[in-house]
Amino acid sequence: MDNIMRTEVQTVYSRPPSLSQTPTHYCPGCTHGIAHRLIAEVLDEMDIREKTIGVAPVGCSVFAYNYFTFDWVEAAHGRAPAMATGIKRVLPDRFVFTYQGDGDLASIGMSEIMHVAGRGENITVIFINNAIFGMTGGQMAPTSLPGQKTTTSPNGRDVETMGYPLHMSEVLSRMDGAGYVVRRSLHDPKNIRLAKKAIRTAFETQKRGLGFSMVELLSTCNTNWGMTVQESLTWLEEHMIPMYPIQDFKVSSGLDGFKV
Amino acid sequence: MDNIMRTEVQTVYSRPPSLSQTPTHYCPGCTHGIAHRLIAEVLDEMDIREKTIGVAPVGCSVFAYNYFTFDWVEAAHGRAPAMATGIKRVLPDRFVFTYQGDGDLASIGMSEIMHVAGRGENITVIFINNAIFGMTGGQMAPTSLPGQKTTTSPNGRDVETMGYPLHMSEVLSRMDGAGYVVRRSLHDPKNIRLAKKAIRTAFETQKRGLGFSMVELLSTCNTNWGMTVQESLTWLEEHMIPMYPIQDFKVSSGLDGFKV
Amino acid sequence: MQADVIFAGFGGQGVLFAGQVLAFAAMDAGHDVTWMPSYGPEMRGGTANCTVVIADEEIGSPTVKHPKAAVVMNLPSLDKFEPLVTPGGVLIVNSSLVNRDPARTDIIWLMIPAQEIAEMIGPRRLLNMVMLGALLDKLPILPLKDIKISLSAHLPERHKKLLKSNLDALDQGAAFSRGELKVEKVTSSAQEPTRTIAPTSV
Amino acid sequence: MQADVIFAGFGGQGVLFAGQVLAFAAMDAGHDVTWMPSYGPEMRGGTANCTVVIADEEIGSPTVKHPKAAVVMNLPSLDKFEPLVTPGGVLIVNSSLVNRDPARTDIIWLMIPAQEIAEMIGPRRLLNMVMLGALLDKLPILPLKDIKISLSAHLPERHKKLLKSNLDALDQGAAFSRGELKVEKVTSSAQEPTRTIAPTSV
Amino acid sequence: MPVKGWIEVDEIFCKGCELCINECPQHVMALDMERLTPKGYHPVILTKDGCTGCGICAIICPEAALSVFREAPVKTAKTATPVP
Amino acid sequence: MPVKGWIEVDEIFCKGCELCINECPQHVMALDMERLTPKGYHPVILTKDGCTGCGICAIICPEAALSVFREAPVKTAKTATPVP
Amino acid sequence: MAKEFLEGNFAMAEAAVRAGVEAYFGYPITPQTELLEWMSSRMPELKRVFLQAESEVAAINMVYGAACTGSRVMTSSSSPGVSLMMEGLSYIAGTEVPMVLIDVVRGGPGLGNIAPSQGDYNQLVHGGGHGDYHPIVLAPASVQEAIDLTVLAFDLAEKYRNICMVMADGSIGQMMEPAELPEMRPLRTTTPDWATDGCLNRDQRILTSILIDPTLEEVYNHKILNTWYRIQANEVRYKEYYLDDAEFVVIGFGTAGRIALTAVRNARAEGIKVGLFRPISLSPFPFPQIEELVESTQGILVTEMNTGQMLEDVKMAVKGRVPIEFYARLGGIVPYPDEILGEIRRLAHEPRSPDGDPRARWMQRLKDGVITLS
Amino acid sequence: MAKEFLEGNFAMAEAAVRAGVEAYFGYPITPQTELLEWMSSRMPELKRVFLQAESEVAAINMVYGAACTGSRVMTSSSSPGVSLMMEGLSYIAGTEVPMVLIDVVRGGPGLGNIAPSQGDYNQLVHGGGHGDYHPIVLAPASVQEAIDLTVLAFDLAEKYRNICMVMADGSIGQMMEPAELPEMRPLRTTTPDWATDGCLNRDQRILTSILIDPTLEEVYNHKILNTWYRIQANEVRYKEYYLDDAEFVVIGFGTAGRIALTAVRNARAEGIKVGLFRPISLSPFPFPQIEELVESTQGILVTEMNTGQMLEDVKMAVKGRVPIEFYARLGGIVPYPDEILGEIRRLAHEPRSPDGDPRARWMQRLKDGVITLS
Ligand SMILES: Cc1ncc(C[n+]2csc(CCOP(=O)(O)OP(=O)(O)O)c2C)c(N)n1
Ligand SMILES: Cc1ncc(C[n+]2csc(CCOP(=O)(O)OP(=O)(O)O)c2C)c(N)n1
Ligand code: SF4
Ligand code: SF4
Ligand code: SF4
Ligand code: SF4
Ligand code: SF4
Ligand code: SF4
Ligand SMILES: [Mg+2]
Ligand SMILES: [Mg+2]
Repeated sequence: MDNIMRTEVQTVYSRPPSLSQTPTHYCPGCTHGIAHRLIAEVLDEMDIREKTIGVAPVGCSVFAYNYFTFDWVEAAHGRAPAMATGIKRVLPDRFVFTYQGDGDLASIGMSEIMHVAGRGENITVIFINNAIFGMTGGQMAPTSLPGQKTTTSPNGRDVETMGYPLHMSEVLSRMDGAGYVVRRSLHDPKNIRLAKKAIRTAFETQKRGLGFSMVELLSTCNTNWGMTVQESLTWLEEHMIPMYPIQDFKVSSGLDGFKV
Repeated sequence: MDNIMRTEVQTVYSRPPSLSQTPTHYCPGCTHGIAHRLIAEVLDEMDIREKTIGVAPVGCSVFAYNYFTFDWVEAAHGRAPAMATGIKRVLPDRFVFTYQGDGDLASIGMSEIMHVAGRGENITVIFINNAIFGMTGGQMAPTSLPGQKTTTSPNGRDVETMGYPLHMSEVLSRMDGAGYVVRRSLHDPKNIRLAKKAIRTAFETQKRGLGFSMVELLSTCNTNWGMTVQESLTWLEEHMIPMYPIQDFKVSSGLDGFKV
Repeated sequence: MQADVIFAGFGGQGVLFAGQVLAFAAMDAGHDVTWMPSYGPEMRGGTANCTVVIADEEIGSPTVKHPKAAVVMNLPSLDKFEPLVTPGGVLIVNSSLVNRDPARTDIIWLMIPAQEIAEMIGPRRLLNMVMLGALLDKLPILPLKDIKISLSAHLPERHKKLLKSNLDALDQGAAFSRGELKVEKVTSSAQEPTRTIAPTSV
Repeated sequence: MQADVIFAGFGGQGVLFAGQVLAFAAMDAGHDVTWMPSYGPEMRGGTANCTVVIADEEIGSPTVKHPKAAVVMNLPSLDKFEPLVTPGGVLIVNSSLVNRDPARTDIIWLMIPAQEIAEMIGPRRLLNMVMLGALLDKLPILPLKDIKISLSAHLPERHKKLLKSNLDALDQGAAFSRGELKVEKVTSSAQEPTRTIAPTSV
Repeated sequence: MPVKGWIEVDEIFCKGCELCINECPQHVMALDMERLTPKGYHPVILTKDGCTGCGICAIICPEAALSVFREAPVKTAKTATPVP
Repeated sequence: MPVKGWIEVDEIFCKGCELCINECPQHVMALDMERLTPKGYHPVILTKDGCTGCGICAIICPEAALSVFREAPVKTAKTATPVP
Repeated sequence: MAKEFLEGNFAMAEAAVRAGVEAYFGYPITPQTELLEWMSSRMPELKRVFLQAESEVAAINMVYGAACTGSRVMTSSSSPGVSLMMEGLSYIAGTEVPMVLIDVVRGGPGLGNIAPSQGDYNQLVHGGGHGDYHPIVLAPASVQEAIDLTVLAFDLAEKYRNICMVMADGSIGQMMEPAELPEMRPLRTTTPDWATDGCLNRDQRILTSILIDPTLEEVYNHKILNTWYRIQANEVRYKEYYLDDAEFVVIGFGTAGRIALTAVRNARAEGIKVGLFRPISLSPFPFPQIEELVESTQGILVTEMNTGQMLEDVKMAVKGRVPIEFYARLGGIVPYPDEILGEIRRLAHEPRSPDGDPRARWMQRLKDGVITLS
Repeated sequence: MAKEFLEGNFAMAEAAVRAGVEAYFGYPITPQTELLEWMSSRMPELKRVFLQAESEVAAINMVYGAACTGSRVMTSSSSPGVSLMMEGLSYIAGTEVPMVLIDVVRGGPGLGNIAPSQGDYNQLVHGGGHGDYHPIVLAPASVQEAIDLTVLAFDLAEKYRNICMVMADGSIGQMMEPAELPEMRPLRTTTPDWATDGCLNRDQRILTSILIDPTLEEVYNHKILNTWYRIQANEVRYKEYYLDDAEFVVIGFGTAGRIALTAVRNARAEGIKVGLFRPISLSPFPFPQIEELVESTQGILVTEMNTGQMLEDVKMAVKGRVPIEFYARLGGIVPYPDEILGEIRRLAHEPRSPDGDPRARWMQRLKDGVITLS
């Protein structure tokens, strides 16, 4: 038997069409970029790029809209969920998502995020928790860890006077309007794969009209954490995950049987 | 044996000194007044009237300050927790409490209440949940029940479009800064007694520096519910309690052994 | 024509609606008309009043300091508005709740036990129509029948079953004013506000 | 005396600090002085510059369009500021990252391989002091020794161990300017920005 | 032997809401339809004997309009505390 | 028989963050210290044979700077999908 | 449509509905709650969007989002609630998306009270949010005008891609008058070419208020300033009464203006040749028209329900060329025509000077007891 | 104290500390973050209160609460953050509690950018929150002035129980200059007689902004207006340069003003008799001083880093009696002295008229390419 094996070139990965040709402004190694890529991949796989409207936050990802090829609006700091509500209510058949940092979502935007969850607003939220205000140069966020040094907690976050880390996924998943609320991490390929599945499921939640969906993504900020890129991944894994466990907090029964 | 029993007049109840001599403006039978009375009784029993500063909300209880004999400030709608924070931080040895309705606390004031809880701000919150915006004439509150008719949900609250009732005690008790979070009701003497004990415990929490304390009080609004006073008590018992169970959601271990 | 009437009393006495009925009728009769409410500073059980201005040209002010007529349903309103009615004007007083006669001599006034008359016809809250009927007798800005037609047209659906008694109340008020109806004032002294008003909202 | 100098380059090249050192020294020498930063619109790795104005009366504008001198650390800054230096002024160019000579003939300019000189002394980031040294040679607004005293006084505590090399860098820059130091330019072509700047914050 | 109790109603405060009436375990309270408070409400009164001074009416009164007293054997007398 | 794979680096995007280098299971990646991208970074390159086209580098790349290809037996060839 | 007897709040709500508003987001506040309440039943009935937002901050940002899709969209509130919208309004101005805001103004500052006031003039017309931008502000003086201006507000907002506000003092919101509602317009069928509604068959669109490069922000500022000049040129609105032979002019807007009308008539009856100029567009303000008035006028009386916020604009137009006097009621008090009549008499009969500060003179009269407030 | 080389943001923070500020509440925003960051380490060190609030809305209401206790208290922010404080500021004005706000202004509207601007003039000076009230607004033009005015702000706020703001354009916040910090003042030892700090041994006190009875609200409005007149009479601040023999006057505040100073000097060097008038208190605005200037002036050039917001106030003072020209850079751009020098030359040498709209002329010059922006 002549065993000649014919081969062919396969594309294992190429830049998804939902990403634009603009290089990001993120610091090298910042995992914001990974989150962007995953969103783009999911929208392309679902073939909903042309039906999607993104809502950018104020934070390092303020220019997120430059890095995608679909429609975006840019919200006031913390108000992306309200803006998304306005869009989704008038265009219920579009996919509307917000992309928000922890300062944006958990500090100034607390009210808006709580209420979209409470109302079961049929939008998706991608929540980048990097335990810091990245854009403004490293101030304490509500998600900063106890003892974490930031420019506004120069001696480390003292929970007695500066408050305790907020667990947004835990809290939001308690709202009756929540359809899908999970936490994932971006610090290694395995977790990135899981993060992508979660984003896919979140958009599926929206597609099925199951209410509020959110994927919290643990993310790094090597610049403001004052670390190398590699150190920041390790710090995330060793310090953030124990505080913010990777977990499914709410999965609507309407997703039963959905597999990514 | 000559059994002559001498008797003496005992005062079982009299108006507590912390209440002023001003009649309230509340509708007859409104349970706001009961909450006022309980606060006054507790402050007098603890003998802290002269060390207490109340923060009034915008809502039917906007004039609460007229009905007490200690210092009060009047906050912007929903911002009482922030104002209380400002006061407590500069006067940490005073007792500072807010008195807030459900519109004030759970609608517009969501962010402020979440963050004082998250920070473990050492203040006490008396939260009057009457499932409606009383003062402005009966609009839907975040706490209105599914199907409840209000002037902005004329066909009854449709949870799909108007959102789900918010369970503030449940949510706030999840914040790490919470020292004491319980729900009580004002619809009958037994529950009123329990409510008073809870208020006493909440102020004890503050006294001991155990962080954020809140007593949610289920309350009636016969006027805007469109009921008689008696009907409103029944409605509370039959409809609100199943949705908002009377329960202790968080009791700090620092209160172990504290008995009222 | 230019006429301005203030209706004043406790919230819940139908003060505002009485003014609206007059305004409706004026509009239906082709006049320009404004209706402007005003609430006292008290939080509840407080006073409320409304001013109705009727004219044949574009109305300027919807408020007047010195109205042609005042319809007052309680003592504070009498105290407040008696001095303000223009000389020659009309003052209708709900004697069921007011123990004193007006002191003015340069105006036409009427003490009418509106509550008792109302209770003869039906629920006490018809008192506002009784007083309106009396007003129109003393100040015939519009024929009573026009008022009745407008009332029939504008009475909210859910109150339609009370239409007949409302019309009766208008008639009886007018009749009392004409001296055709004698009524004993039965309720004693104190003023009894109604109790359905929520706090002023801020 | 009135002198104004612009320091420009990529963020991270020590542009802002070089200006501050000059400003410190001017202040210590009893002059009035302003230091005003400006950041390019790029989010990171972008340009930054600062303007130092030194004078003996209350300084008006902390910005100047046409500075007496410019110290440029990369090509975009050369492109931008070469045309702006006042005639007779001074332009110091970091030849380590810039491949072309200035074209102006009415100013004094110097191409200095500041990066290579810095690396002779210590870390590459001393290049800002090298260039400052050269500037002060070409435009002697202040004696180099005053600059050194001020640098010693104002260098942040955590950098004190680098004081000596900073002083050396100043000297070597001046020496190069005086033609006393010959250095081979080794780094090739492309510009290499530093990478430590977070996005512009909004 | 039932304890003898009684109440005092401060008519400045009472709004005749009837909450106390409905809760009184002895059913000895009612509105006084003959009288009006300065604010125009019918105030509550004790309509018959039998008040035990249990204080329940005061516990529910939203206006703190009620004071409650009772006659009690001297040996158990404590300093009056306003705690129902 | 190991699959033969390779990557393409789009130097417009690569920032030389080294995330891919650290994750590559075959340890075949490194920064090219000889070259700078237009933005001034050293780009990543394949430094030796052994790339399996596993795509892990692309999964972690924050800049979507990498395309990954592999040579595979024809019978298993699918339409190329950009899903790692 | 026949005239109906309508309350202002209701009338503005229904006017917006008939003008084709597709989405309403708002939060209850007296004295505009009836507007929101009417929307809560009316909009769902028409399968349009009504949402009671959790706050005014959320409401304005929901409006912002919906406006970005090219939908006709509005909110309404009263003074404290409007203050909470300032950041959102500045963003909207920075993005050039059209929207309508109705402010039913009440007594302030702070929580103040719920009685009618014109105390938000400066906030709406001059200040408000951060940065350079100019909303259109229309001030109705009757229920009919409230209807007409509400409809107009949508048209102007869309024509200029600008914020358009209706400033209704509390009386306009709560009074009733015969008025005619417009026909129901058909809903918008096209989408503007800037709207972010999903990029089906077209390129990406972005709506943002960031221009991180100041040179671009400067260009944007020039652009919206030019729009503002176009608006100034085309959209000034006002109403004149008895001005033909007037020696004196009263200037007032909204309720203060219509009350002044009665005073003017009464003064005419006394033989005083006085007219009324009532600005309808407060922004753009009728500067040229008032400048022109100055030519033929011996004195101006400005009357407002605030401490003289529009007075400043009148002074700007008058440039000290004729005497101005000022009269105001504050904090929720609506003046009577008699009070204004008294001021007209004073203006006509007492010595006048174009110098000095009309507001200071008014305060002095108050202090001296020349004016007694009732 | 000796002069140190200080950054504006830092200097204002430390000046507040030395003026005895007891509590700081704020939220990060560029370009004022360094101020907050300094407070975050400095205040706890001194056992005073620093709290990073969750938002500007929370920050201003924390300030409100702390101010009610009679404490010296402040916040700081930049444009969008200041917009979020408008409701709170109106409440504070309605309660007459003193507090200090520093606004380090950036390019707007909306998110805009982070470069220096003066676009919040109207918001701070004229509009802002709802209702009738007047904050004091001080505009430093140097780091030293930023220090001095910060200290003064606390004193004025307390003297008049009024809001006092420091409006520092972004350049003032970020530039460095030699400046002298004041000595550390001892902290307040007494409590004002209106403070709600617990009623130990005294009667109850209430601090509120509600006056539900309009007649009382009217009285309150009169009261704070009278305070405002006292402030106007006593607290006008400005600086004059080369005005003695000036035929022309440049008017500009903050950074625009100091840049103009260089232009003025250069123009003098060319023989143009020009001076500079730099308002320091923007509110109260130096109206009388500018009115007086008009007497001796042939022309005025107003220069700002906004679209002419202060220009309106200058026009108000000038009343059309001398020609005014206008020049501005917008959206985060700081002008060069040369640009202003060019405008001074034009003013001195070209035909002038007191009529027309200076801003429109400036826009026309831009359109015509007479002005080229660099
Ligand atoms: C109203 C307002 N307040 C403050 C800011 C300043 N600001 C911009 S981004 C930011 C925090 C960003 O942190 P986060 O949301 O965690 O995003 P990251 O940069 O970490 O991704 C702040 C405070 C602003 N732009 N607007
Ligand atoms: C900023 C602002 N928005 C809205 C209002 C109007 N308002 C006053 S009270 C209130 C709701 C009150 O409801 P709740 O807090 O439940 O108190 P209740 O009257 O039911 O006791 C509203 C919306 C306001 N005063 N300020
Ligand atoms: S500052 Fe932090 S979050 Fe922002 S781009 Fe850099 S690494 Fe990422
Ligand atoms: S409206 Fe409702 S909450 Fe308000 S006083 Fe009346 S019953 Fe109580
Ligand atoms: S509960 Fe109190 S207010 Fe109500 S009727 Fe009884 S005594 Fe009067
Ligand atoms: S004390 Fe007890 S028994 Fe007496 S009236 Fe009150 S509830 Fe009734
Ligand atoms: S992960 Fe991406 S950006 Fe980073 S070095 Fe690799 S290819 Fe370049
Ligand atoms: S595809 Fe796999 S083996 Fe090849 S370079 Fe990437 S990570 Fe390494
Ligand atoms: Mg973050
Ligand atoms: Mg409520």
